[in-house]
Amino acid sequence: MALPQRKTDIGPPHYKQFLPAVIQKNYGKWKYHEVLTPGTMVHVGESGDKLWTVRVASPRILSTDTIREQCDIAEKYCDGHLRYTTRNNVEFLVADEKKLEPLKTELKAKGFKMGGIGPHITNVVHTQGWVHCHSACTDASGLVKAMMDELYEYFETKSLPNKVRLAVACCVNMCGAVHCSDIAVVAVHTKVPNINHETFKNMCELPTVIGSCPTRAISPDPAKKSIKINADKCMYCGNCFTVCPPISIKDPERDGVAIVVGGKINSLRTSPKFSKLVIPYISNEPPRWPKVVAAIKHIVEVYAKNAKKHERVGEWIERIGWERFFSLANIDFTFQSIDDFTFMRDTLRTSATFKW
Amino acid sequence: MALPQRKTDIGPPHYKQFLPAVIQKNYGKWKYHEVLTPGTMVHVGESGDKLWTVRVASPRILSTDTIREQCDIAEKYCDGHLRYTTRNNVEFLVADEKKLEPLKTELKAKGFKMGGIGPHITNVVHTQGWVHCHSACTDASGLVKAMMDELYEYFETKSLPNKVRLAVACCVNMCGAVHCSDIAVVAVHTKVPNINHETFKNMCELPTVIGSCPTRAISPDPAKKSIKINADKCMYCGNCFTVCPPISIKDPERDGVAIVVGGKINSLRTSPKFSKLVIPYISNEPPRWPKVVAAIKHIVEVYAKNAKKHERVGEWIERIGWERFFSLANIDFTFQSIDDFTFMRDTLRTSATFKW
Amino acid sequence: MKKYNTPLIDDLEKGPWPSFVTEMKKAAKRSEMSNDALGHLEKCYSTKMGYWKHGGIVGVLGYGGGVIGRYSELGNEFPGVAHFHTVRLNQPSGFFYTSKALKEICDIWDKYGSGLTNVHGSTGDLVLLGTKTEALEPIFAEYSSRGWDLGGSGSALRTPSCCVGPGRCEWTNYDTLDLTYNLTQEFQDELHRPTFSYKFKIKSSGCACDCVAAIARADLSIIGTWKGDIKIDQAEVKNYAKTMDINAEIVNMCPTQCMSYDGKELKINNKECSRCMHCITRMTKALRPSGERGATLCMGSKAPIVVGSLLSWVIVPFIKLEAPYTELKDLIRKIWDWWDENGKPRERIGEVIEIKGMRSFLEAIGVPPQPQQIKEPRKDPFMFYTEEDVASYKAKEAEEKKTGKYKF
Amino acid sequence: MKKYNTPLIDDLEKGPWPSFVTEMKKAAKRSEMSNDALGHLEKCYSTKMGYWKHGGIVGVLGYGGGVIGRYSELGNEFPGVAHFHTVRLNQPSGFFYTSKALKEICDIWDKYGSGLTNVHGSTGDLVLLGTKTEALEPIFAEYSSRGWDLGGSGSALRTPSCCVGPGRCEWTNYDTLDLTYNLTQEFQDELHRPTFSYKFKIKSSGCACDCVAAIARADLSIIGTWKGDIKIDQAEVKNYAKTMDINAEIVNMCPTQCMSYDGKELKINNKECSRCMHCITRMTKALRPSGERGATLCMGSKAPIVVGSLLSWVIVPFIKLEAPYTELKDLIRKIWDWWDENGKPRERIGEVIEIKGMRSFLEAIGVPPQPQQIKEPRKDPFMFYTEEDVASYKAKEAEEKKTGKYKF
Ligand code: SRM
Ligand code: SRM
Ligand code: SRM
Ligand code: SRM
Ligand code: SF4
Ligand code: SF4
Ligand code: SF4
Ligand code: SF4
Ligand code: SF4
Ligand code: SF4
Ligand code: SF4
Ligand code: SF4
Repeated sequence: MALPQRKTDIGPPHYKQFLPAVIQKNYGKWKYHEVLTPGTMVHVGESGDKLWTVRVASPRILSTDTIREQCDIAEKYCDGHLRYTTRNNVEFLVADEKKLEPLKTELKAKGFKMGGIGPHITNVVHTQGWVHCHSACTDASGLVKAMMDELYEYFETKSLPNKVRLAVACCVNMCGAVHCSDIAVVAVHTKVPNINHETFKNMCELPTVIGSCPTRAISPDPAKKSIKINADKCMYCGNCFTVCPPISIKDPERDGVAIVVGGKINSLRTSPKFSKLVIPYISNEPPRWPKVVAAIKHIVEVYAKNAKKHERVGEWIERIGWERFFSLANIDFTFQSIDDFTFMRDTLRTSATFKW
Repeated sequence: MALPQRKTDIGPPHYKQFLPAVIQKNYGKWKYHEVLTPGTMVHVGESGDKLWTVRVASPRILSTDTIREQCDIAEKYCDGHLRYTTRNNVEFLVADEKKLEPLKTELKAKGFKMGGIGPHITNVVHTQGWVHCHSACTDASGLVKAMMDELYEYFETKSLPNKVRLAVACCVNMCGAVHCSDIAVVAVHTKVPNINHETFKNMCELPTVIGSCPTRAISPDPAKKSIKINADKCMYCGNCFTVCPPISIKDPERDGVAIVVGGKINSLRTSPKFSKLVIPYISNEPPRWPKVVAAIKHIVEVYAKNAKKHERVGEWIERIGWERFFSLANIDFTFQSIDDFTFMRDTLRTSATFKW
Repeated sequence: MKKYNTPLIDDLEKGPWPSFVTEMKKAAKRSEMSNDALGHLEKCYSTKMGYWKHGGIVGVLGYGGGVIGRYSELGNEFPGVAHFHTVRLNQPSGFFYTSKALKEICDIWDKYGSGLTNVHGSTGDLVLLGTKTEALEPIFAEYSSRGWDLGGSGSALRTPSCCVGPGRCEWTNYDTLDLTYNLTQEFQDELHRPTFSYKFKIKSSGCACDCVAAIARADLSIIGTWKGDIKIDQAEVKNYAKTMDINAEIVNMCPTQCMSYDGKELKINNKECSRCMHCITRMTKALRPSGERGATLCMGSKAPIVVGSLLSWVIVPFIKLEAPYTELKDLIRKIWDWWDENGKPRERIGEVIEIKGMRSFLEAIGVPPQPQQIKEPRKDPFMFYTEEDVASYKAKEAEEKKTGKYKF
Repeated sequence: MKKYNTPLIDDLEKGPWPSFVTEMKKAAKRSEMSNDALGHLEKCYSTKMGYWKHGGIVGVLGYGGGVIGRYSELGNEFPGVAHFHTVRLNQPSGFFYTSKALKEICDIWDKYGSGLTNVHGSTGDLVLLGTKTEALEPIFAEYSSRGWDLGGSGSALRTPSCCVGPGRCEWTNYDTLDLTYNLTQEFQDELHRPTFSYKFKIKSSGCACDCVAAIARADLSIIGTWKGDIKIDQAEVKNYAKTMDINAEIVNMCPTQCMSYDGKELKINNKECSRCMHCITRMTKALRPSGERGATLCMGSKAPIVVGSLLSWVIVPFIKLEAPYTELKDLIRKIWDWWDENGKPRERIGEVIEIKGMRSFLEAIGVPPQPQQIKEPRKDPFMFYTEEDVASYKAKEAEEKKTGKYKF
């Protein structure tokens, strides 16, 4: 079976061929939209044309079987048109109002979950984890599944003051916009890496390894033709491990996750914000990470109870003050929450005004 | 004439001996105060006792003659009691209401200037300048005199939305709380220092000089047994000059002053703030620095016209945005205002929201 | 096919949220690789540790990226994942597909790979999850011959990505889909052949909602905006007033406090509006931007490794974005040139700007200083002045002496 | 006495603001030194340059500070300022004087020095401006025998200073005058004999108005505060309402939005008040703090040299301050011990905390972590964990497994 002729540098196909007719017609001329249910919305063009969207949850890891199933549904109700969102949900694009309810019925029957539009929890931005990445110190997909099972009502029905964007990063490289999420989980190491001095000299470049360390914890060990790590300076970021395979940092009993909150991407009301550390460590507990899930649910609930309408998690916390967040959420305040890295100056309090 | 016996480590005299009787009696038991005029206020004790204060401007450089004159007045109206403020004004402390008006009359007759209490401009915090400091790259006292002559009405009569704290620093060491003033002048160098290589080797320690440079612009010049300065990295801070006399940085035609605005000390309403650079350079023009004075007056006027009551300069600017401050005040925005030092990350804009 | 006992991950098939384990099991039914991936993952779960090795360099001829090499330490125990490389397919703008196209993608993938995908990866690619080295060339031939190309990886331009924009959104200020397509085509060489100091990401959002999270995770973040007034339909305002407390929810939440509502009429002092989008998003039928459209260009965001996360910084407050986007493309080329000259390996552009200073960067790309680029001016009085700077201040002062009027 | 022609500085005798030139001229009438200082200053004005040399080491026996040595490069031209050292007299708390004491100070100064002073220096000292080396010992004998001592200079404790506090202010939360006196007496050795890495300043304000600017320019900034409610006198509120728009000026400017006023009654949700002092200062007859009084200790502020200005950071959210202030004194000693162990020469304590981390510092002085110490938690996920930290998290988790209840 001969292979077809390869081409290079053709780039992606032009998007236009994938747009449904109603979009081609109303392209760039939408007038407004209405959210009908947490899983459906309608966009209305200046022409008066309407486009219904049904959003369906996705585990992001999709088998070709499931993709084909989605395609079959799109063919039946959407003239074969569908899209995925920037948070990896799938969206069925319906031009014909009559097909909307039947589509929803079929989706429901097939076990697809609709939701995530409006002030809800939508899909969790996450990364490879143990499924594919060498750097992972937890599993992202498993954490997401465990979290969303528990938070599911906020996807499908229950409203919140505003959107709550969740994310999981399986190491501090933080692939995804984890660092600006309302609530996110980031996996952390807690021990100084081990060095295989035997293989070091053949496999790693000394200056690269030394240069990789943000805290200058690494210095040459000329006797061993290798390096040594100053344990007092190492903050277990793993960057040396990334650039040099003989350095190993994984440790099943010590690896764990931290929880950061209060980040935001958009510029509505307040500027984009980084997420900030509130729980420094929870042990890795596959397959369901019960404490992590409980902590996130707890924070969502405290937010739901206390924030004003339209306030994002970070906006609410900045209004009440971080000291109040810690007391309201009854979270222990630890030394890890006090910045001692790049942003230290910004984050220490420089006024005698705060709440008891 | 024999000298009296010296004593050591006795510390300052106990303040109590200098307190007027009404203060001794009402010490720590004041109930409220009222500002009567920009130069007078009255404090009322829980006991009902009253203490009038008359505040008088001071050039801070005082001759013993003037101090004696102040003493004579204090003796006449205040049982010999007077104090100076943290901003170097003199305050006459009057226990007997009958003496208040006569005191004011005499002060006026003698040319003393009353004012500075409440939402006014009070004395300018400043430093030694050419009068006494080797590091000075302008004269502080002269600048203050020129400024306050021009702004005088704001001291004596004219109200502002809130206090406006002015300061002058004669070099970037910034003795005084210049860095947190509503409007301040700071003298700056603009040229790389010259090194006297002949005297360097005898007078300076190489590691100290190299270590003094915040931007690592200095490296050894082994041939000359001296140092060299990388002109691209030098930001003319003068710290090398401070630690090593053979380094000279003064340059009459290039030294000048910069204007910073928006700082604040107290925690009322908003947290303390650093002042920020808005005008990077004005030539040194003794004896009256006309452009500096005009710039400060201009900023005061724009503030007076636009700020809400109780808003400090920095609070007003933060409400309207720095871009709006620059347009309202019609001040050129230069590269110097863009931070490229320690606080750069904090100060660059990280959202697409701003005003045209 | 060996059947693994996977009690831990089986637990993740329970519960309402769709299960990735179920997906893996579906794929495992037809693919030995996916089957071994299941066993391999169960092992990770039971030992609480990963077993993938550092990536090796694999790829397709003539390209330096698009494939992430991946090998397991446990290749003997799980031979199906001894090699388990991912292939990044460059997604179409806005993630729009037809079923026909998607099914074709699936068919090829089932033939050569694990049958598992990520739709999509965080950067935006359609990620094909797990194949062997020898399959890479065939995979590329099959896809490219059908109009699909690889995305970016390594020290190269990464696959640009965007929000749905004009495809389905009333707020977009430029054509995010077209721009993304156009830039991707323009920079094919930079995308496929890593010659940069490190990765470079471009993301485009049509407005300040930033639905593609550009400001946080793209070296070049393009955020749509406008220059005119917000047009108000007072009749629609009245409708909203029936179900919404306009003062509490809109007026009081306006960050610039430039709105007012007296129960009858909503007013906006447009001059003071910062275009944050809050009011517009909550009253989309009543409020609409008008006037000139374009975008703000921001630069430098990245994840926290190594010296802390960055959000992108405003560099060009306003640029018009219309095909063929010549101004933007020229600017991007200048940006890369400067980065190339100044960046060391593994230094993202934001980090290089931090080291070299915003001035050096802006001057190189020909952008003047503007207060919109900063949140606030510098605090410390340590400033660089060029000879030209001082000369120009002096010239200004000389001029002032003549005119008798100061220009600050 | 040589008469200098001083046209430039003469100009500064004009205008309403009191003139320092006039002061110099007054002093010049009786002092050759001051006369030369005038000529010297005119020279600076005409050449736009200073002529003072780097300070030399001069002082009085047994002390390492209190005098700033100063010499002119133009000693030949202006012999009166060839030596022109300043003497720092430690001011009394709150800058209170009697005319008797001040006149005595003047008499001695006229005898040995220039007759010029700074009342006061920025740190707080009464600065005697300009004398010769040989006069230093006599000056010290004269002053010290009359109860006055020198202030600080060099790498030592600097003269502590404070706001007027209980002397004339209704808002003070502790006795600023007494504390300053008491600490100055306690630490005489540290004040007079420089053994620190660099200077150390202590400033005490009775409340958040911070009238001595402690937060910006003291290594240890002591800011008074309280723990109880703000007591409201509603009758006085009504009085204020006659001349003040209470909602605009007070309620809407409250940073925590914990106040409300319906035209009749002013309410404060004290639990959410951050004690910023705005409302109290604007309605001093109506509002008064109550309950426990004390201070917040903040640490580390300094001027911008070398790596940027610092404002002091909250380290102890609340401390009671009552004589003999044992807790505070012990704390200060621990702070100095830690600084001594960790600081390099010319490193202020704030800089050392920045280098070594707040944790190392707080642990050394025995203060636990508290959210009041920070504006916001860390952003980047790079954290140090001690073995004990991890052990304690693990112990907590074990406990949770038993109780079935999580403690976050
Ligand atoms: C489909 C999608 C764009 C795409 O190209 O795929 C999208 C679509 C819409 N977004 Fe979005 N946003 C999408 C990701 C985002 C992101 C990016 C992210 O989460 O990673 C953000 C920034 C999040 C952040 O700030 O942290 C985002 C922040 C917003 C906001 C601002 C919300 C706020 O008030 O903070 C709005 C305005 C609103 O909700 O009224 C918005 C509004 C909208 C509207 C109403 C725009 C419109 O008129 O069509 C769309 C439906 C809203 C909804 O889902 O509630 N979209 N939106 C993305 C859906 C992701 C998903 O599957 O759930
Ligand atoms: C006398 C003095 C204290 C001393 O120990 O010497 C003092 C005395 C008073 N201050 Fe002050 N402050 C004094 C320096 C300061 C400083 C320090 C400085 O400027 O370097 C500050 C911080 C300035 C800043 O924030 O940048 C200061 C910020 C305040 C404030 C806060 C103003 C605001 O709203 O931002 C108040 C409250 C007020 O004005 O109602 C205040 C209030 C007061 C009161 C009303 C307190 C009282 O009840 O007695 C006193 C008279 C007010 C006045 O002058 O308007 N005092 N006050 C200082 C007078 C300096 C002078 O000669 O003008
Ligand atoms: C696949 C993907 C995660 C995902 O599950 O979606 C991913 C996976 C990896 N990322 Fe990433 N990154 C992915 C998007 C991101 C993003 C988000 C984005 O692009 O929008 C970020 C944050 C934004 C940024 O670029 O800073 C991100 C920040 C990193 C970093 C930190 C870079 C930095 O400068 O801070 C690294 C470390 C590195 O480059 O060595 C990294 C490195 C890696 C490596 C290559 C680690 C390695 O050395 O092997 C991961 C390969 C995993 C694997 O075996 O499959 N990945 N990575 C994403 C790419 C899919 C795609 O092409 O669509
Ligand atoms: C006299 C005084 C200015 C004044 O006119 O009031 C002063 C004068 C000098 N200061 Fe200062 N400082 C004075 C208060 C300050 C303050 C304000 C304060 O203490 O509240 C500051 C800012 C706060 C701080 O400490 O950071 C201050 C920050 C500096 C610095 C920068 C220190 C730093 O760590 O950033 C230097 C540079 C140095 O130490 O080498 C400095 C150095 C100097 C020297 C010693 C420069 C030198 O090497 O000769 C000046 C001697 C001038 C002279 O010949 O008389 N002076 N200096 C103040 C002391 C008078 C007094 O004892 O009452
Ligand atoms: S976050 Fe870390 S472990 Fe997870 S995919 Fe990215 S690099 Fe790999
Ligand atoms: S883990 Fe990070 S901090 Fe520790 S030695 Fe490696 S690079 Fe340095
Ligand atoms: S600011 Fe500079 S020049 Fe002025 S007194 Fe202080 S050290 Fe001297
Ligand atoms: S003036 Fe400052 S920046 Fe320039 S060489 Fe000297 S210490 Fe370095
Ligand atoms: S970023 Fe703006 S234009 Fe793009 S989809 Fe979101 S709301 Fe619409
Ligand atoms: S877009 Fe934002 S700033 Fe502008 S009027 Fe609306 S809420 Fe206010
Ligand atoms: S700081 Fe507070 S207590 Fe001290 S004088 Fe000022 S207002 Fe009064
Ligand atoms: S002290 Fe400040 S925070 Fe407290 S009620 Fe008054 S204004 Fe509000």
